[in-house]
Amino acid sequence: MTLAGCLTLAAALFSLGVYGLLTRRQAVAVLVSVELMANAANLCFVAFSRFRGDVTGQALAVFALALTVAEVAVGLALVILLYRAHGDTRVDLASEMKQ
Amino acid sequence: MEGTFFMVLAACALVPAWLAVRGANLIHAALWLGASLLATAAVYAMLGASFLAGVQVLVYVGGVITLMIFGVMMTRRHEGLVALAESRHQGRAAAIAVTLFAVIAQAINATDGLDAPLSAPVSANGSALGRALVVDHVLAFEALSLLLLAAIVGAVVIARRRDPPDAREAEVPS
Amino acid sequence: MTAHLLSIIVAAPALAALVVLLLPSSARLAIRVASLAGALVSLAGSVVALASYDRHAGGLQRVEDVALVPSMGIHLRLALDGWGGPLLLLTGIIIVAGVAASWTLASRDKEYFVLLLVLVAGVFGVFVSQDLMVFFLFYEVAVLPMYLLIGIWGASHAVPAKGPFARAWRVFSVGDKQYAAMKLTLMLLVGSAAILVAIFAMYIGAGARSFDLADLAAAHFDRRMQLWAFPLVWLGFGTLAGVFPFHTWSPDGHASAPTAVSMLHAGVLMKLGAFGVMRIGMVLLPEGATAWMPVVGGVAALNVLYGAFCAMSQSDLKYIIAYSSVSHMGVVMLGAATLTPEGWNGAVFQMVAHGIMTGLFFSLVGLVYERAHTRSVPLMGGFAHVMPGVAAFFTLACLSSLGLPGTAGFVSEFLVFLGAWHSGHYAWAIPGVVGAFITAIYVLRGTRAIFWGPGPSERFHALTDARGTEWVAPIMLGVCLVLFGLWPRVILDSIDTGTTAWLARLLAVGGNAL
Amino acid sequence: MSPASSFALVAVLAPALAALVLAALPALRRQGTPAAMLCIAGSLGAFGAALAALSRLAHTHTPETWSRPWLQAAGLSLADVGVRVDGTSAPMLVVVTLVALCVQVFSLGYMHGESREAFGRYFAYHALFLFSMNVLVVSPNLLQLFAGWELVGVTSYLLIGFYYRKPEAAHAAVKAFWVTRFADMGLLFGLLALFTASGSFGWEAQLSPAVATFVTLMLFLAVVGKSAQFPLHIWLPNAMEGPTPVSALLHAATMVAAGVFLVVRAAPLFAQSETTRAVMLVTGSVTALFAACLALVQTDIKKVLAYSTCSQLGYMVAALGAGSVFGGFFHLTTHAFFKALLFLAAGSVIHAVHSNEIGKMGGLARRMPLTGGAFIIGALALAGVPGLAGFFSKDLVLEAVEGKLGSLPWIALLATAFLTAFYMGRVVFVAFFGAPANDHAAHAKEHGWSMRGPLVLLATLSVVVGYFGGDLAHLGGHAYHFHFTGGAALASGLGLAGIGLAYAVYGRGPREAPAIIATVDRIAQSRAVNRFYEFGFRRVTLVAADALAWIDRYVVDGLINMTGYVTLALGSRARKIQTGEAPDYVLAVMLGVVAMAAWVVVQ
Repeated sequence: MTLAGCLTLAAALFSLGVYGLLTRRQAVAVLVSVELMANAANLCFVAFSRFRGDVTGQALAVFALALTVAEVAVGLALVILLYRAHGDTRVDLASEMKQ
Repeated sequence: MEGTFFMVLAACALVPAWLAVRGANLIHAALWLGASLLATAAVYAMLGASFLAGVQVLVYVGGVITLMIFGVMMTRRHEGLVALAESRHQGRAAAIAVTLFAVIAQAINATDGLDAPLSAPVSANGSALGRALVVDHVLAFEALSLLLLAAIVGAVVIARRRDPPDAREAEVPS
Repeated sequence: MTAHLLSIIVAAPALAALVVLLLPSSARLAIRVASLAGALVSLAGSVVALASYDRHAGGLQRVEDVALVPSMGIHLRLALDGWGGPLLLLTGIIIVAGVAASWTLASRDKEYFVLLLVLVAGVFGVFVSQDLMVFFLFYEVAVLPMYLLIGIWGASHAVPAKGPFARAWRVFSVGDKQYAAMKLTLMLLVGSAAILVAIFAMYIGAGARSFDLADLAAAHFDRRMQLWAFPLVWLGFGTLAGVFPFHTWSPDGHASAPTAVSMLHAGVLMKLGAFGVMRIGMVLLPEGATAWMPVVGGVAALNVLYGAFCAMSQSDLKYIIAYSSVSHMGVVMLGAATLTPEGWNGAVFQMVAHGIMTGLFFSLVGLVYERAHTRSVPLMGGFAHVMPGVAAFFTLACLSSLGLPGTAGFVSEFLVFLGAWHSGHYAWAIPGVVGAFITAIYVLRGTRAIFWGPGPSERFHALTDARGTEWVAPIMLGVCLVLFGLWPRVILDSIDTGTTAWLARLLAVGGNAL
Repeated sequence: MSPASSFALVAVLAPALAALVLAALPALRRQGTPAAMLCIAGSLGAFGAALAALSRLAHTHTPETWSRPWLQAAGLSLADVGVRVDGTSAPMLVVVTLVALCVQVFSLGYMHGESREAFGRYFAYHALFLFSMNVLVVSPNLLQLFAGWELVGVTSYLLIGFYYRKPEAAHAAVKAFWVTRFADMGLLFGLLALFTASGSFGWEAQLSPAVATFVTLMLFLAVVGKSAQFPLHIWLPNAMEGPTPVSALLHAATMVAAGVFLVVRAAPLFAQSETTRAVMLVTGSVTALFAACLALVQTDIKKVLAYSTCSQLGYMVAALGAGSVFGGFFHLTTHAFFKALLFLAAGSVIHAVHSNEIGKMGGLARRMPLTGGAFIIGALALAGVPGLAGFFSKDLVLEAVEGKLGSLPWIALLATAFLTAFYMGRVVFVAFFGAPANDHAAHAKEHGWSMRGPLVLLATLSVVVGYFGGDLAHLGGHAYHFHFTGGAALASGLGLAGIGLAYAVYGRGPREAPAIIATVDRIAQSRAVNRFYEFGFRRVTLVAADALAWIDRYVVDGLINMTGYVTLALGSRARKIQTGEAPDYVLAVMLGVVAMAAWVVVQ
C-alpha cells in the first residue's frame, strides 16, 4: 500500500464524481456526485497525513467532513425548495437567472 | 497482503461509486454512495486513521445517506424514483473525467518518492487528533461549529413552508 | 484652532453632511441651515487661509500630516500652497452660493444636501492634499456623487431638440438625465483609471515608497516612463477639464444637472481636472510635459475655438453655457501649455474666474428656468423688463465671459494670451483671441434673444425678478467677479508664488530634456 | 503722490463712486432724479478735478505719473494701473468731463419722459461711461488704456441698447459691440507683440522696424473699429438708435475719438513705422470722403451727423497718418465741442418735433431761435468757416496732409471739406429755414434751461476753442502758430462754396434732389459693405458653427456613444455564455481545473 495508490484511488473517485456532476440532472444525484468528490479529497488528506507523519491532515479531513454535512443539509433544503417551486428537482429547471 | 487488501478495497470503493453516478434509481444511487463511502472508511482505517473511519461511518453513512434518501422520498412520487433523461453530455463528461484522471495520474507518476511503503501510523489513539482539533486549530474548529449552526438554521429557513400569502404567491407562475 | 485650519475646511462640509444625515427629513429648514453653516465655515476658513498665506515665504504652509498607511507611505498630508488658497476660496464661494441656490429644492432635499456636501469636501481635499494617493481619493469622492445628483435630481428633455439634432435625442437618448449621468460618470471613471495607472507608475518609478507630492517631484523618473505617463494624466484629468475630444459629457451633463450641481460641476469640478493636469502631470512629470506640450497646447487652442463655435449653434441656454465652459477650460489648458509664468498664472486665475463666472451663469439660468419653465432661447425675449436684476447679472457674466477688462475673465485671458505669445506660440494665441471674439458674438446674441426685444410674450407675463435667498448667489458671485477683475492681486499674488516655484523646477528639469 | 495726479485720480474715481453707489443701491437708482443728481455731481467733481489737474500741469509743465502694480508673473510686475497727467491726457480729460457734464445736464431735460427706473439706469450708465473714459484717458500704459477702451465699448453697448425693447436698438447695440470687438482683437495682438518685444506696455519702446509695423498696424486696426473708419464704420450709423445725448457724448465727442487718442498717445510707436502711417493716411482720407458722400443723402438728421463724425474722424486719422500728431489731436478737441453741440441741438429739435427726419422739420430757426443758432454755429464750425473752432484745426490737418502720397489725400480732404459744408448746409436749410413741414414743426418750442444751458456753453466753446491751439500745443510740447496761408484760404473758400451751393439747391424750400445725389443715394441704399459683413456672419460664421455643432454631436460624441454601444453589444454576446444552468457552470469549472492541472503537469 503506497501513497501513490491512495492518490490514484482518490483521483479515480474524484473523476467519477466529476462525471456524475456533469451528467446528472437530478439535484439529489448531483449531491451524490459532489459527495464523492469531497470524499476523494478527504482520502488525499488522510493519505498525506500518514505520509508526512502529521496529524493535521486528519484534522482537516474532520473539518471537511463537517463542512460536507453542512453542505448536504443546505443542499437538500434547496432541493426541497426547488421541488416546491417546480414540482421537480431537475437542476436545469432552476434557470430563472437566465432572464 | 496489504497491497492486495488495498486493491480489493479500492475496487469496493470504485464500483459502487460508478453505480452511484450511473444508477437510474436515486434511492439506489444514494445507497451505492454509502457503500463507496464505507469502503473509503476502511481505507482510512488501513491508513491508521481509525477515528476518522468511525466518523465517516457514523456521519456519512449513518447521517448523510439517510438525509439523502429522505430528500429523495420527500421530493418524488413513487413512480418518479427513477431519474429521467440522465443521458446528457455523456461523451463530453466522460472525456473530461478521463482527461482529469489521466492528468492527475500522470502527475502522481511523475512525482518521485510516492511509491515507498507508508511509514507507521501517526498515532494509535485519537489523542493527537483531539489535540490538533481543539488546541492547534481551535479557531477553525469554533468557526466551523458556527458554520454548522448557520447551515442548519439556513436549511430550516430555506426549506420552511412559507406563510399562506407567500405560498399562494409562489403558486402563481411567474 | 488655526493650526488645523485646513482640516477644518475639509471636514466642515463632511461634518455638516453627517449632521444633515442625522436630521429627520421633515426638518427642512434645519437641513438647509446645517448645510449652509458647513459651507460658510469652509468659506471663512478659505478666506483666512488665503489671507494668512505668506506670499514672500511661499512653499507649503500650515502642513498637517497623519500617517494613514505607513507601510505604503500613504499620509493624510494637507498643506496650503500658492495655488491652493485661491482655489479653496473659489470652492468656498461656489458651495455657499450653491447651497443658497438650492434653498427652494422640493424633493429628497436631505439626501441632496448630503451628497452636495460630501462632494465639496472632496473638492476641498483635493486642493490641499500633498499626498498623491489621498489626492486621488479626494478626487474620486468629488466626482462620484455627481452620478446620483444628476441621475436623481436632474431634468430630462428640458428642451427637445429640433432639426438635425432630434435624431441624436432619439437614437442616443441624449437629453435624458440617466443618459447624462451615466455618460458623465463613465467617461470620468475611464479617466480615473488612466490616472491610477500613472500614479502607480510614479510610485514605483520613484522607488521611495512615498506618495508625497514633494518626494515625487524630487524623484527623477525615467524619460520613457514620463513620455507615456504624462498623456495618461493629461487625458485622465483632462476628461474632467473638458479636453477635446473627451468633453462631450460636459454639455449633456451640465444641461441635465440641477442648478447647484451645474454650478459646482462647471464652477469647481472641471477645475479639479485642470488642476490635476498642472499639479500632477506637469509638476511631477516635467520631461513628459515639455515633450507633450505642443500637443497639449494645440488641443487647448482647438478647444477654445471649437467650444465657442459649438456654443453659437445651440438653442438651449444650458447647452450654450456648457459649451462656453468647454471653450473657457481650453483657455486654462492653453495657459498651462505655454509653460510661462504669465500663462500659468493666467491658467490658475482662469480657473477661479471661470468658476465664478459659470457659477453665476448657471445660478441665473436656474432662476430663469424655475420661472419660465423653459430653457429654449428662441422662446424667450424681453425678459429684462420683468426680471431686470437677473438680466443685469447675466450681462455681467457675459461680459466676464468675453474677457471684458474690469471683470475677472479679462485678467486670466490676457495673461494666458500673453504667455502664449511670449512663448512664441502664435498659433495658440491667435485662436485664443479669436475664440474670445466668438464668445462675444454668442453670449451677446444670447443676451439679446433672452432679455432684450419686445415682450415678454403672454405666457411669460407673470415672471418675477429674483427674491430673497435667490439673490445670494448672483450678488456674491457678481461682486467677486468684479473685485477680482479690478484688483486681481487679491489672488494673483498667491497664485504667482506657486507658479514661480513649480515652473522654475519644471523648466530646469524638462528644459534640459528638450 | 503729486497734486496733479491726485486730481486726475479724483477725476477717475468721482464718477466711479457714483456708478458704484448706483449699482449697489437699486432703490436709489429707481428713484430717478436723485440718481441723476448723484451722477451729475460725480461728473462735476471729475470736471473740477480735471481742470485743477490741467492748471497744475500748465503751471509745472512736468508730466506726472502715479501707479501701482496690477498684474504680475514670476514675482515681477507686468503692468501697472495708475494715472498719468501730461500734455495729452490733461486737456483730453477736461474735454471729456466737460462734454460729459454738458450732455448729462442736457439729458435731465431730454430724458424727462422716461420712467423713473429707466431714468436712473440711464444716468448710472453715464457715470460708468465717464469712469471708463477717464480710465482710458489718464492711463499710464497701453494696457490700462485697453481696459478703458473696452469699458467704454461696453457702456456704448449698454447705452445704444438703452431702448432694449426696440429690436433695432438691440440689433444696433450688439452690432456696435461686435464690430469694435472684432477690431479690438488688433489692439490685443498689438499689446501682446509690444510686450513680447519690449517687456512693457509703455508707448515709448524702441522696436525693430518689422515689429513696429506689426504693432502699430494692429493698434490701428482697433482704431479703425473704434473710430468708425472705413470699412468698419458700419456700426456708427446704427448706433444712432441710442438716445440722442448718448450719440452726442459717445458717438461724436468722446468715445469714437478714443481711437484717435490712442494714436496720439502711442505716437512714439507710430513714428517708427512709415508703412502704418501711409495706411492711416489712405484710410483716413478714404473714410473722410466716403462718409461725407453718404452724409449727403441721409434724411435722418442723426445719421447725417453720424456720417459726418465718421468723416471728421477720417480727417484726424489722415492727419496722424501724415505725421501731424498735434493736428489730429487739435481737431479731436475742437470736433468734440462742435459735434457735441450739433448732436445736442439735433436732440433738442428731435425732442420738439418727435421725428429724426429732416423732411418733417422746417422753419425751426424761428420757432427755436437758441437751438437753431446753436446748430448753425456748430454747422459753421464743422464746415470750417474762418474764425470758428473747426477752421483752425481743419486747416492744420490740411496743411499736414498737403503733398503726401502725390497729394491725393489732400485733394480728397479738400473735397470732403466742400461736401461737409454742403451737407451741413442742406440740413440747416431744410430743417431750420423754409416752411414747417407739419404741425409738430410748426408748434415746436424751446425747452427748459437744463437743455438750453449746455447748448449755450458748447456753442461758446465751439467759437473760442480754436484760439487756444497754441496753448494746447505748448502743453503737449508741440510747436504751433497759426498763420493764414493759401491752403487755408482754399479750404475756407471751398467751405463757403459748399454752403452757397447748398443754399442754391435747398435754400428755397425742399426740392427734388439733383441727379448726382440721387445716384449716391442709390449706391448708399445697396448697403454693400453691410451686406458683406452680413454674409460673413450668416453664411460663414453661423454655418461653420452649425457644422461644428453637428460634428460634435454626431462624430465626436458619436464615437463616445459608439464605444458604449460596442460594449453593450459585446456584453449581450457574452451573455449567451451565461446559460443560467448549473451543469454548464460545472462544466466550465471542470474544464478550467483540467486545464490548470494539465498546465502544472506540463510545466
